[in-house]
Amino acid sequence: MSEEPVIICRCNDVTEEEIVALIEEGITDIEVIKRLTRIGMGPCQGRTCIPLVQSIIARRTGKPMEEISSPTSRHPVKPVRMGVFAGEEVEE
Amino acid sequence: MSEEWMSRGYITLEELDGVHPLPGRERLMEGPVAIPECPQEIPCTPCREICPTGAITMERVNDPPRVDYSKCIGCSLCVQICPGLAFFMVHLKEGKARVTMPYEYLPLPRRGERVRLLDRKGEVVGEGVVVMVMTRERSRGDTAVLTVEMAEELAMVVRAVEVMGDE
Amino acid sequence: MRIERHPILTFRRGRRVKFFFNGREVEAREGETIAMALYAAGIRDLSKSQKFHRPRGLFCAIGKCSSCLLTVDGIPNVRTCIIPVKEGMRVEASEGNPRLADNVPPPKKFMEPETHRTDLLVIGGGPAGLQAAIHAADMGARVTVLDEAPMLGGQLVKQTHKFFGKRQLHAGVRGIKIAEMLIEEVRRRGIEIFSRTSAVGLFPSGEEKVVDAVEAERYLHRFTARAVLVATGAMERYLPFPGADLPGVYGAGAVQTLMNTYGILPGERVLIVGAGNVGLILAYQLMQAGVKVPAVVEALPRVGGYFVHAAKIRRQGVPILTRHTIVRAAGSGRVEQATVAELDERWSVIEGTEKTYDVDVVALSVGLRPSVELLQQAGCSMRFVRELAGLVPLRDRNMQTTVEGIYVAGDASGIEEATTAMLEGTIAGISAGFYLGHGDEKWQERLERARAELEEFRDGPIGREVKKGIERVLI
Amino acid sequence: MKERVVIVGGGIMGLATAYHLARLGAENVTVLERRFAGYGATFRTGTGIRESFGDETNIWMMRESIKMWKALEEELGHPTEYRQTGYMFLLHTEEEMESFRRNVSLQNSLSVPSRIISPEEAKEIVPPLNIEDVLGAAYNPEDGKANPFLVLQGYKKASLKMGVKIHEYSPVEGIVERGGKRVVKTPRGEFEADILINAAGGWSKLIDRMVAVPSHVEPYKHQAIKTEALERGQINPMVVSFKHGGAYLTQDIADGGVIGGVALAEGPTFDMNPTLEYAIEVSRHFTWLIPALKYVHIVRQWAGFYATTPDKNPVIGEVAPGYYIISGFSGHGFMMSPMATKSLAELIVEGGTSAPLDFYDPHRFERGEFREAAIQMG
Repeated sequence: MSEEPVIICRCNDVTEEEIVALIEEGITDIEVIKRLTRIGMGPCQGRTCIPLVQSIIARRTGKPMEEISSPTSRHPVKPVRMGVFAGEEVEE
Repeated sequence: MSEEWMSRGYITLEELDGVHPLPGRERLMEGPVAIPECPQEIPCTPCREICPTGAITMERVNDPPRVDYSKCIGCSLCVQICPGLAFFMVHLKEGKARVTMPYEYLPLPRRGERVRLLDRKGEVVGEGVVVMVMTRERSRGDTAVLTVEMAEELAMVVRAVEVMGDE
Repeated sequence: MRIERHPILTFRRGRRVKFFFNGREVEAREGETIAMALYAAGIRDLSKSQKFHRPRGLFCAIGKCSSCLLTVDGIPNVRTCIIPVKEGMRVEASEGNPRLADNVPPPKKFMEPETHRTDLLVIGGGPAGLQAAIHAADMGARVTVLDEAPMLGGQLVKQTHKFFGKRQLHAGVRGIKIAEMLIEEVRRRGIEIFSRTSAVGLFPSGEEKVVDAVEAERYLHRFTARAVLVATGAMERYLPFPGADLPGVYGAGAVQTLMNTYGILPGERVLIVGAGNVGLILAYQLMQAGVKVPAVVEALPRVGGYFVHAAKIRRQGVPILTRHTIVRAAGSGRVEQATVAELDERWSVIEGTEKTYDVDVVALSVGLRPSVELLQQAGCSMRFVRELAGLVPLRDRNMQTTVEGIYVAGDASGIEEATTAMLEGTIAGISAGFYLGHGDEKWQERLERARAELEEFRDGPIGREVKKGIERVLI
Repeated sequence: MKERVVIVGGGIMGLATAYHLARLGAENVTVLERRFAGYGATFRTGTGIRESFGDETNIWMMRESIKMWKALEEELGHPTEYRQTGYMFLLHTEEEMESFRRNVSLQNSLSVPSRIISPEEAKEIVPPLNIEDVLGAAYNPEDGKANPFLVLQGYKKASLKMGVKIHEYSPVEGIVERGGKRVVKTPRGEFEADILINAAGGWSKLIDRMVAVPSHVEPYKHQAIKTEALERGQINPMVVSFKHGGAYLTQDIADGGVIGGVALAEGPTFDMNPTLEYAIEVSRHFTWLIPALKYVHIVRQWAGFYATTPDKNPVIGEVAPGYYIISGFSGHGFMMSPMATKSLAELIVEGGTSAPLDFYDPHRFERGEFREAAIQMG
């Protein structure tokens, strides 16, 4: 059986390998990693993957976690259906 | 303190005695006596609060409980209330040992039922007989309590039981 | 796969309802969420992942991750772990990404969001939020509580073990009972409650704070409050390893939700990763439900949780393997095996120490982190603090953040436990009461007492670490 | 060219200008970015790229830019996800029909292949579209979109390779004159500049102020949203409706999620917080235009600045001796960046360019000249 991939972002199927490859290329800013791999951009809005990526960056760069930035959180902090925001009458 | 027990998940008798000296054989024969197996500094006081004779003391809420064995009347309230299920009661009687312990599994054994005896590591060390069952409803701490009779030498060894079922 | 007998819990189940999953009829009990009902019916593989088409199952079971998203009655990406099942509901795992229908009629009319005005809006009805609500209400404030789950109580509702601390702070009482007591107190005071309502934005504008919230994926509410308490609790951490995304690898909290909230057996044999309090307590709870726990593995050289929780499972025969970690989970479509191995001083796996267990569930209890999204979004100053387990808001002694009128309490302010959450909730609730212009000297004394109790509680080795962390965010 | 060039702003303007300068032989180029490269408008763009403007100069600039967009991936050696998926302006009134007929004929005269199509044809191109109140649409298949994250990364890598220095997290705190040179102060040290370029987008006026010149660029807050992933190919073109809130929306190339916004601008302001009112507004317009979107979740909402000038056309050129500006694109910076940055680099290195930079002369407002406002959306 081939080895299972190590999935970091369950929303967009981003693997640990992809993250590590970027870090090894010298890209260690989570803001850049986020936009190049699309971690944190799925429906969980980064709740699962962002801390993992932060700790991978910390481990690989030797920086303390305190120095790894945390991407901002924006409205809506949970995905919201457009029909709900729009205020469409709900068919029961 | 090396706190070896934190890497094992169980404490040895010697370590326990080092934290808080255990009652001697004479005291165990006098009548049931509470024994805390709670060596760690954690913020918890129900045992002290419920003890009707003030036998259980701790200076600060984070201190491990200490029992003044001379004041303990063997009421088992501490066994019933302890959130960590870390209080036991031991009594040596007529050449047998009686160990009182919390029990929160199903099925609850009946009085007179034979059960497997487990030590602190969960290893089977013999068999014993349940001589007292206090249900959750009757317990002051919402935890069922059993008293199990066993060979005298197991008094300070056995800390759990396993129901044998219909074998 | 529903639990019929339990030493601690009794499950009150609703009437039988039928719904459809991928066209197949599934029986559920009213009151169960979609994902829970599917689990009870033996369905663990909910959907396929985006790129690699790997099977996806539950993970957090409390509406925070994205693992249980399904199409429900035509709406894609519904968090099925928090949406209750309904008779005749059609639930589908969409093949690939959703398609937009060509013939949906355009909207006829838009309704304005339902608006509500209150003094203190409490976001999160767990131990911290409910204590705050009770105290602020007693001071005379009008209080409204929002909670995402179908029932109040936060994570207390799955804590079958008795709590530590002092008896006057409910020590020796089971978490589930404490939840019942707090809910009763809240009800008695007529505090307004919105369940199944997720706050999605917090907008401070001077004296007023506006919060928008979505009820049950359907209605938008707009709350205006003078003070807001964010008590949104925590989220479980995930651990990456090969196979970690297989159905069967769940957060420990998810296993507790299945088993203790809904009375559904999570599996037959469960390997637990992490010997903090959550992992140790979970092991005990699993045994109480009749589930086998072949081992608890812990990467640290010692148990992270309370010794007494470890001793409790150890004497019942569960090995605790310190300095061990999980190296992979494997199985076709779901977990069938998990392999663990010993770690050396440098956290590397020692070759040849692998042990494989036949298990159908791996429960991850590798720590929690504060759920702070709303605070971040609202513009509160944040800081990463290791001792508090993640990014947390700066706050003063009253639990007020850097945004006036926005308070924080409980795990959202730093991971601790339910008892400290209740005390922080008390402090935040009373402080918010004062902020709103209520309260007298007597309440000042209550506030001081809660502070003293918290101080006392934190006066041990564990609390001292927390206090070190708090010092770094105290303003 | 040996002069020390300092560019303030690490967005697409700053980095693409740096790239073109280096390509033309500038040996000493430094880019200063207050946060991370792209933090400003570049990473907040609605991603659209169109030549369907209503005036000759902007059409020319965009036609040339599109030629460059097509070749950019190869030139930078980096993916850009540039696609020509078209723009579709929905027309709801006779007046709109009339004005877009004029636009289309001007565009056609400049060899832009736009055309007016029927509502039915519009629905064929975008099947989930609501054409209930649509009289027709102006459609240009040559317009398109690209992935700003990849594009910026491409410019960044290519610039670094040619020796450009990029300092991120280096906010400019002050600019002083010393020995006839400008010295740019940052927490990471001072940078001497023979040539200083203001590419600070929405923050441009702060730099203008430090150099003590009048500024004509103001930050206007515009918001946008992104939905969860959707099956690709359903809303290929950028769909625009001025009647419905100035809405523009399309499917993002990366995951098929809908990206777009409405015209609900606030400003001038440096506030970048998304608002609830916007979420409601955008949802109402979007669910009217594409009714099936009512079932789709908004995953992100953000705000960014349109660096806006009085006539909504950019300012590109020399402001004071040795001080240049490339800003004020009023919502069109990302799309126009290839030609705009290339022509500025030519102006600086070669002293002239074939691009009609006079039109974008930074001094025009002082002379009381206002260009015809560019068609703007969002």
